[in-house]
Amino acid sequence: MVCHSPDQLLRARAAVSFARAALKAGHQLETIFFYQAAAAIGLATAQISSDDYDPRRAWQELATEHELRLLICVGSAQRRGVVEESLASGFAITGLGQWLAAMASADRVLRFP
Amino acid sequence: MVCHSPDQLLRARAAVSFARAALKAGHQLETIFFYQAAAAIGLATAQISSDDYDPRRAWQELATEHELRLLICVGSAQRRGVVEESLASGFAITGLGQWLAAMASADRVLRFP
Amino acid sequence: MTGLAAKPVGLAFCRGPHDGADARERLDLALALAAADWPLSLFFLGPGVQLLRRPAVTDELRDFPAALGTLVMFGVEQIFAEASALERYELAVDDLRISAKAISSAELRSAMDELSCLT
Amino acid sequence: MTGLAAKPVGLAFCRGPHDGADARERLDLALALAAADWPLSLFFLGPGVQLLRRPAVTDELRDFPAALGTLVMFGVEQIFAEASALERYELAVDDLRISAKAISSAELRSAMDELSCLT
Amino acid sequence: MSDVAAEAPEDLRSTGPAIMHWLWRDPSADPLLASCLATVRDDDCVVLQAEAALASVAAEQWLPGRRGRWLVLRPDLHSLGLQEEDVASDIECISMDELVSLSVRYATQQSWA
Amino acid sequence: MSDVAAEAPEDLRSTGPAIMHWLWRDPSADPLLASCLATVRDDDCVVLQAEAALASVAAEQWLPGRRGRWLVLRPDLHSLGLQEEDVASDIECISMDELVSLSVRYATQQSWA
Repeated sequence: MVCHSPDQLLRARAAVSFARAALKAGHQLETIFFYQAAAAIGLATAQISSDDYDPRRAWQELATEHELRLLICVGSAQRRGVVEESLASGFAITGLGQWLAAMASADRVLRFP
Repeated sequence: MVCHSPDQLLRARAAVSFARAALKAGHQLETIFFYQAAAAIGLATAQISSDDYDPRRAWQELATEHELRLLICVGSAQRRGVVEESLASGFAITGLGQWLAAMASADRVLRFP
Repeated sequence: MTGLAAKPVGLAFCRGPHDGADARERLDLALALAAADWPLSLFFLGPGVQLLRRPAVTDELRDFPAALGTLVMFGVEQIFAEASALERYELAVDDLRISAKAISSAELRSAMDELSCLT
Repeated sequence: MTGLAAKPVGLAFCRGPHDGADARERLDLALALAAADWPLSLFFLGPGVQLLRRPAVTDELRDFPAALGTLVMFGVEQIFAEASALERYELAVDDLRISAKAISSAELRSAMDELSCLT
Repeated sequence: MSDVAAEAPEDLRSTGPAIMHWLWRDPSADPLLASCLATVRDDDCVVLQAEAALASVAAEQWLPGRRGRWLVLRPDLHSLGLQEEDVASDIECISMDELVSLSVRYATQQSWA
Repeated sequence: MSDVAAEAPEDLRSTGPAIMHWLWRDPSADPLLASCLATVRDDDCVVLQAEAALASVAAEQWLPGRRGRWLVLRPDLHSLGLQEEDVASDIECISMDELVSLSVRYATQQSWA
């Protein structure tokens, strides 16, 4: 569960590279759930300076390589203007029920605030 | 100059009600400049819970009553996915040059972080 | 490793009521878990204890008491507030909006030990 | 009341380099003012002094030195860093990325007195 | 270089204009609180805005050795669940209208946020 | 109720599992630092993530009387302009891969953010 805003670059990189390292170590990772300010990571209309670390692209690349689901909580998305039309590719909007289901089947849940 | 995020409700109300009180006291107020996280206040696609204080509507109402200009800095807007298509009515996107011009003609500038 | 469902989930509220949407969105999470009958413990830590302050007048900005009341209605009983934070913000246990147990750091740690995760 | 342009504008950097986009966007503001030849004083206060830390290796996340260097090129000379904050973050004046004057609280206050506004 | 706490009050007998300081953050998470306290002069004014209003309650703890005139806004108190009786006796509770008329008396405003 | 600073270490001799604590905020703006320090047991582990990595430098000042195993990530250090030599001698500098393999050894993870 990722909760930080897209402009908190240290936190964003920590989440992406933890996920990448966990997959490399053979751990199973199926769902990344974007909650609170992290919903804005899935905003296609946000322009990121080409010099800066880009959390949106970093997640998209990791998701493509490892068939991860990038799920944005619908409540968080609505508050921040993330709608189907402005959704970045690779991301999907979903309800908290999906998060509960992921919790029920997971051994552990990690939050990246 | 308004810089806080739309979900910082205490700060948002402080800025709106200071502006309202200043106008009531006869001060001249022409431009509200939205910078940094405050750019997202002008996002039409963001849904605000009907029970919560709504900074976007509060500014729109004040602007209509007193012919204020609500200007969002283009750099802040681009970072946060605020584009012409998702811009709330009453707001306009502008460059920092407009802010410099407002600075040059103003007696004082107040920042609401 | 055992599944998460074996033990209660802990949710920690660490931010004040108007410091962004954090408190509001964590309450939504708590409500979703409680509605699904997931065993749940709530912790109010640091500035988060302010969420428990009983308001003198109704707040026009955002209405928290309703959501907190619903959690109690859903049967969430494990509600803890950090004693040192209550003191720092001059809050008495009797003045809280919902009934919470004031706990020391040692008690907080013991409560953490019972959880499958704390988030 | 006199116009703002009569005296220098003060810009205060109070957040760390990666604590959101604050530092980056305030640098943009400083660059716009400096490019318009507006008299300008920069203050690095509290966690903001970290912006002045000379990096050991180039940061892959975001490149601040370029923007800070441009400000110096534009002729901005009034650059102050809070002495107590430098101490708290273990920064020596000689180790800073750009030349800044370490100032006490009393000197900070005197510097503030010279400004049309500090924001 | 002198430490904030070691600063002697007489160092601040400047001949410059009085300043209105605006504090914005919850005192327990405000790294600038000490910096602000150390620059306040007897003829200055400090406004505890938004979350900073909490500092008006356990004021001896948060704001030791304060100088100048201290203010807190009633709407902020109410939204934080506080009453005027909770506020330290040397901190004034005011309305937004009063803040506007006070603020024009100060040539410089400084936001600590 | 006992104060954080007055807490005797022996109170924490619990029989429960060890916890991995994740700290995320700049130590000067972290109201939860004392809360975390007071709950750490000798067999626990604390990771100074993102801005919290700054606490590894003036560690005596920020983290007095710490117990347990303390870690900081090399990428965070580098992005904050720090080097391994700057870090307190009892705090280990590790890679993300090492963090992943360590984290599975702890049954519970706690984010202080």
